[in-house]
Amino acid sequence: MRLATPPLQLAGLAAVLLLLPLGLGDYWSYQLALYYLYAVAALGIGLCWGRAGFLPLGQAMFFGLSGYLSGLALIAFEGSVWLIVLLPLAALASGALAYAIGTLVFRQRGESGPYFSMITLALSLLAYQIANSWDSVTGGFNGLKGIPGLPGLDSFGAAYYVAAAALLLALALTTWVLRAPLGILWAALAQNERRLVLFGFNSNQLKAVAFGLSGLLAGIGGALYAPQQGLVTPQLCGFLLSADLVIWAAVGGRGRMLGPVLGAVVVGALSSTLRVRFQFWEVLVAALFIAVVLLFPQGIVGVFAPLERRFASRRRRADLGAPRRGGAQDAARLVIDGVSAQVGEVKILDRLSLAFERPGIFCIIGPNGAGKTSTFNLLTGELAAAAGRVELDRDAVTGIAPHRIVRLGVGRKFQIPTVFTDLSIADNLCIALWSGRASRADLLRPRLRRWSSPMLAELRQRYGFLADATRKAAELSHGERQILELAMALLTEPRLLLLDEPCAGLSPEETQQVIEVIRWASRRLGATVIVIEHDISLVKELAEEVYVLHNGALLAQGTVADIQSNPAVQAIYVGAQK
Amino acid sequence: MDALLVTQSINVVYGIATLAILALGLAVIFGLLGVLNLAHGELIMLGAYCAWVTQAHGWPFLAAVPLALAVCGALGALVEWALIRPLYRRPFDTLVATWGLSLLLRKSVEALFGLGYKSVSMPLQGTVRVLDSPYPAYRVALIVLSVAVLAALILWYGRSGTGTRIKAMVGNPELAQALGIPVKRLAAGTFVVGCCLAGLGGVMVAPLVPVQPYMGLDYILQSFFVLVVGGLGSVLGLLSGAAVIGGANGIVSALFNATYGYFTVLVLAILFLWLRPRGIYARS
Amino acid sequence: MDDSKHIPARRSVLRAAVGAAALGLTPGVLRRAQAAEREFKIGLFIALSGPASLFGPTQKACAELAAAEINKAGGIRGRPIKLIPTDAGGPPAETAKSAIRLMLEDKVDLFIGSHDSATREALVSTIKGRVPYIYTPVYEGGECSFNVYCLGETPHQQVQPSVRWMSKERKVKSYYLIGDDYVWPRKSNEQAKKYIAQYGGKVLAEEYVPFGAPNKFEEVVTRIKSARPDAVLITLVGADNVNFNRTFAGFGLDKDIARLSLLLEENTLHGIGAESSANLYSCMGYFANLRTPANEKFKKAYAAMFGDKAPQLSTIGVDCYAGLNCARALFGKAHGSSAHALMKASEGLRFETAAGSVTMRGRQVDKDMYLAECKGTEFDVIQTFRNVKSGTVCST
Amino acid sequence: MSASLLEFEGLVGGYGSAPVLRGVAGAVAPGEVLCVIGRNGVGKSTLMKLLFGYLRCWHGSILLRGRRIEALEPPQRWHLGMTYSPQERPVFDDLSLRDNLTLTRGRRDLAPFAPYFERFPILAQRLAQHAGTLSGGEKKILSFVRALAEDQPLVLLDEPTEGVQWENILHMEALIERRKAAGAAFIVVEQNLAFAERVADRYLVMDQGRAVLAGPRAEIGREQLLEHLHV
Repeated sequence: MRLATPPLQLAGLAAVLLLLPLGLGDYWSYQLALYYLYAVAALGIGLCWGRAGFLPLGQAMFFGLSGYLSGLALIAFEGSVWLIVLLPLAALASGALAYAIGTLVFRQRGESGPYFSMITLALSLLAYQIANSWDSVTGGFNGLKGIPGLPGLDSFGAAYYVAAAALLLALALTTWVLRAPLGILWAALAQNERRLVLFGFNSNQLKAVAFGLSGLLAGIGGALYAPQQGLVTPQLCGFLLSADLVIWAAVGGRGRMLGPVLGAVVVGALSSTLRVRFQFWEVLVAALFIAVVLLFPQGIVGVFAPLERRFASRRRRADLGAPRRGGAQDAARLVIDGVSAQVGEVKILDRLSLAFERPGIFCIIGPNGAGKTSTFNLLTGELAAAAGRVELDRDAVTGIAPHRIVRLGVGRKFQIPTVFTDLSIADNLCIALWSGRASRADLLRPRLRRWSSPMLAELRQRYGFLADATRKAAELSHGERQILELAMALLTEPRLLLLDEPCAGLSPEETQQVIEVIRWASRRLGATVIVIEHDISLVKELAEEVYVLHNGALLAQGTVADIQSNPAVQAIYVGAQK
Repeated sequence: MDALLVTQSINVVYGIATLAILALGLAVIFGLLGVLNLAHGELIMLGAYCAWVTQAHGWPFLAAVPLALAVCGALGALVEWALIRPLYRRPFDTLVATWGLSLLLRKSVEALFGLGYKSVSMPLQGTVRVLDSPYPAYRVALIVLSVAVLAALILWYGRSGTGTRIKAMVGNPELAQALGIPVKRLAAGTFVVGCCLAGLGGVMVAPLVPVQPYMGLDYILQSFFVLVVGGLGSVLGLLSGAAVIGGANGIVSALFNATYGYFTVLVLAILFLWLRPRGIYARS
Repeated sequence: MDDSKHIPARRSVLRAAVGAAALGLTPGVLRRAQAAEREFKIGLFIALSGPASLFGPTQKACAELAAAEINKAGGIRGRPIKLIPTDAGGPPAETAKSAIRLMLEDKVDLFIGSHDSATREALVSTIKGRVPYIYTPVYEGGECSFNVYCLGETPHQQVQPSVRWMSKERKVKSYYLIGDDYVWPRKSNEQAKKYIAQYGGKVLAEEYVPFGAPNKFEEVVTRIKSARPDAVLITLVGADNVNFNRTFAGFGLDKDIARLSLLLEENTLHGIGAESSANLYSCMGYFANLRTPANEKFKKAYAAMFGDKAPQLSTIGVDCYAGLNCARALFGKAHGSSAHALMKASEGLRFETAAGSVTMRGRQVDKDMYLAECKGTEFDVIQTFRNVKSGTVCST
Repeated sequence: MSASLLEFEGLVGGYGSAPVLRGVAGAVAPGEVLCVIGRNGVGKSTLMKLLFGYLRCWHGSILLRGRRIEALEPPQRWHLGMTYSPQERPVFDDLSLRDNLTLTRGRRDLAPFAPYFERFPILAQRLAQHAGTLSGGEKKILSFVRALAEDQPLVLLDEPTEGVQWENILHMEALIERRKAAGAAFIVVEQNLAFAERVADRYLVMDQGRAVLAGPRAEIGREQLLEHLHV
């Protein structure tokens, strides 16, 4: 899905928002102003849920927090210029809190499923009770009253433009972030977190940032709500507003930027119009809501997705050269020394020792359950070693987080191609390019999506389809996906490249192409390439040296010829016999 | 003082028992099927209304049980077919859809019976002496009944063929199919049973609480917390969860006040969700 | 700040039209915008959604009854009343929003509200006195905002006479205070503690439960049991009130400990049920089976208008009846409709409520209060306290 | 071939967008063992999943006793007389051995298992134990016994000998013979050539998603097999 809205559309929207009040009376301006603020908060939910793939259920907590803070500030410093600083600070406080919560929860176990949602929900209930009980500060149940409006801006018209401006700001902010690498990484994260980690990105931090940003957006809404309404009550932190925000995001369409906004304004306005007309308006809202979840998971806006694609720009802007990846450049020296590991009851690595001290292509073969893929998992830090140690360039890497190990220059390709199917080919390739090259600040620069590297150019030469910018990875054939993922693995310019059955499920022609690429890449990168392969004919073509694993240990090692003449190897392939 | 201590301890036990019985339905639906059913509270509410309806017709209290089972069972079957199955393996969408459902149920009941509090009179009046201090008879009965129901469930789930098949389905659905177990139908059945248990819980608490359309909201979160704290997929988990949540709430409320009790529950829930998501008694 | 003043009506109509078109609404908006200025429009805030909407039907019915009577008698300043019932059961911001609509689009002449205090605060800070606002239900007292008039029972009115009666007649020496944790119970208990001390009683404990949380009362009741008070003063509301009293009786305390509840009306009592209502008292400004001529007359008219399907009468509902009568008297007495004229006129204003006629002093109401003992699910009024002061006096 | 119990042809299928089988045909008759042989990733397990209905086949037909079954769910296929022992997660880890064995039976008595317990006494000793506590090989044995003891006319075994000690492999062979004698048909995916050579009546050799060699054991020698296993 193309989630980001180009600046042009944003400008158009701005024009609409500016002109709307002329068409509507003050009341509608006022009403819209309120829902714009809710929309800003709902936008944050769309960001987390539709983009980064986790659902916050307690956003009202952040809305309320900054609501109270800005309310207190407005009362304490009525009319002072300091408000220009204090109100943004109130919004930032919510963002900071969200980021802190996100960091804590995600770091724990990367939990971002329903349990995370439950945590945020429980937190908002807590916030509600605190706001309710802490009379001295919050004014208790009756709320914080007598909050003055923004100096000189408290007429309905002015209030409308303040809210509209906030909404546009929020939209601009999200547009920008979603078009920047950060947004792409979030989308990738939602599709296949593990894969992203193996490109060297700290997925938990990415999620925390998303949550923090959603908190900031809710904060902006709350900070302006206080002066607009002149009153902040505990309900503002409570469950019902949280639920409403989610409903609006879902109905409007969480996946696209305008979705939550549309949801908040349309559904919000609809229900407030209905509530005066007939008693059971909530039934309609609930029904509409269930219907959308069942029939249009992408919400109202999702219905227009096809149009959106039609207008998607096909032209590719001029490439920018990506910097060289940092750190050591020479081939990695890898030593696995007496490593044992097990999953549950089963021992999958049994005092395994391997060493790859020079660049070149090495093959690992062995029957099922020999521990081949487990060895790769061990190298990328996903499988914890119970005993023994793993050294990369003489440094122990046992017990280091996967994304850190990858940043040392380890690239990996899975047996089943795991590209980010919902992203365009270009974005897939970019993610690989950013790996190990992009700084944190870089992740906010949209132009990084035009990055290219000499290797990418050459790969595009070899495989035309890689140059097709807008085509989605989902539309690729199995073979093309294998190639794409291989290309992605190569673009990180790793010093240690791990390929797990790169030719699985490929036609003979495709297989030949892949073989060539691997040879070419190993020469070009001067890297250590380790390939898991069953097809001895391919092993013959590729490997300088072959390692045979059996029952989690090294059974034999040598040239293909040695291996084939080795009776022990024969035995395990032909079958157990005495 | 001594009598106070005794009664307060019974209160804690009572709190745990009610929590367990009210969370039971969700324990089946969320614990076994992994379905986040936010309409659980409304099923309890329906059960309670069944109790009131039977009373309004002058039928005996126990007549509410079959009625509740029928109502909640039928509803459960419908919901499973219309909402749960299409959204299988889409936890967030299930969450959101069942929230919509709960809204729908609340308003429908409101349309049917109005918002007024319905009071269901106690089937058992007066008090009985427990450890020679008087305690309300019906509450004692409820404790006993909860224990009985849970015990029965442990036995049935542990011994019966169906219980074993459910375990098999939960543990390894693919293999279960290889043994000819109709996983889809079994899952649907399990969901319906969960709904019926929720309804049963509603009947049991009906005489103790104000019966009105919004009552479900009080139970849904508590039930989730109980399961999360206790750990999914086992009656033991359910009990330990109820023990921690109900116990903490009861003890803190007894020692300090209800506000602190409520805070404790929320904080406990958050800590478990965060630090020990598999709960006290995690399924292997 | 309301710039629609400065532009000719035609254009504002035009705007409304465009607006309506833009939002695809029925021309209803349009018609309301150009509606005849003759009607005396009252924005009536009552709970149509949410838990409080339990009172909605009664509130609406009583307001309609009053409107019918007044219109029959020539309306307010010769203008027929038009009620615009509006939901106040949602979040305060929603209600405030409706208030803006009523001011800008419907150009209402008056607001009458029956809802919780948080919503009142929201309305007060939205209306800012531009339109008179009559707040009818029982509340915590002390509301003195510009151009706002309160009719409901205040803690002072409920507590002072009832506590005195309890101490004198029931020889109650020790009290246990239990309430929901928000402003009304706390204010009420402040008053209670004052008078309990004054009449030589003592407060054994003051306890609050979280407002809006799933509360259970076994622990509280057990504590009360061991504290052995002569009476419990209850400032719990709604479901909590029902829940507590059922638990209290369940533990068999109802025999020897009296209960005085400060927000106990017919609906709540039905929830508590006959088996749990022994030894339970309520002190309010109105009970459905009050035997005053005014109430007999009121109930006859009510029944005549709504038949036997009429929603249950209770204090919170019938206060809306008083609200409209108050409006009529106020506009009848005042010269002009300016806030100052109205506030000036309000002092000493007399008007009819369902229970009888009352006097407004300092924009609050001095009224007769009634103490009732629960008999099953009925109230038996056992004592009347004449013309009790509200205890709040606002500038006029 | 006319008497075949199960026939399949032109099978194409796989995961998501990736075709793993690119047109496979074969058949097995009562009292016959069909061994499916090939390297990893050539589609052997995928074939089994297609035959038992876990994966929908994109093209091709599967006939059981002449009846088309490719539209049926796995449980329905079981009720038509097929059973299956998967390569991965072959048992219910959180059930006892007894429950694992008696799950599909109304009664829980173990009489029918006597001949199996003779060969694998370890199962009889650990009946009360959770299957999760067994080693990989022991799980395979448990799953194997469960599948055979169901007395279904058609048994699908995916790598039954993986991680199993060789003397137990011999027991497996004997038990398969016993069921063959009773007229049961088997489709066995196997990497262990020695085992395959002893139990197979027919071979189906696969490479890159296609059947590259098929026929009676007598006609296909080890060299040909090894050539396709590339060892």
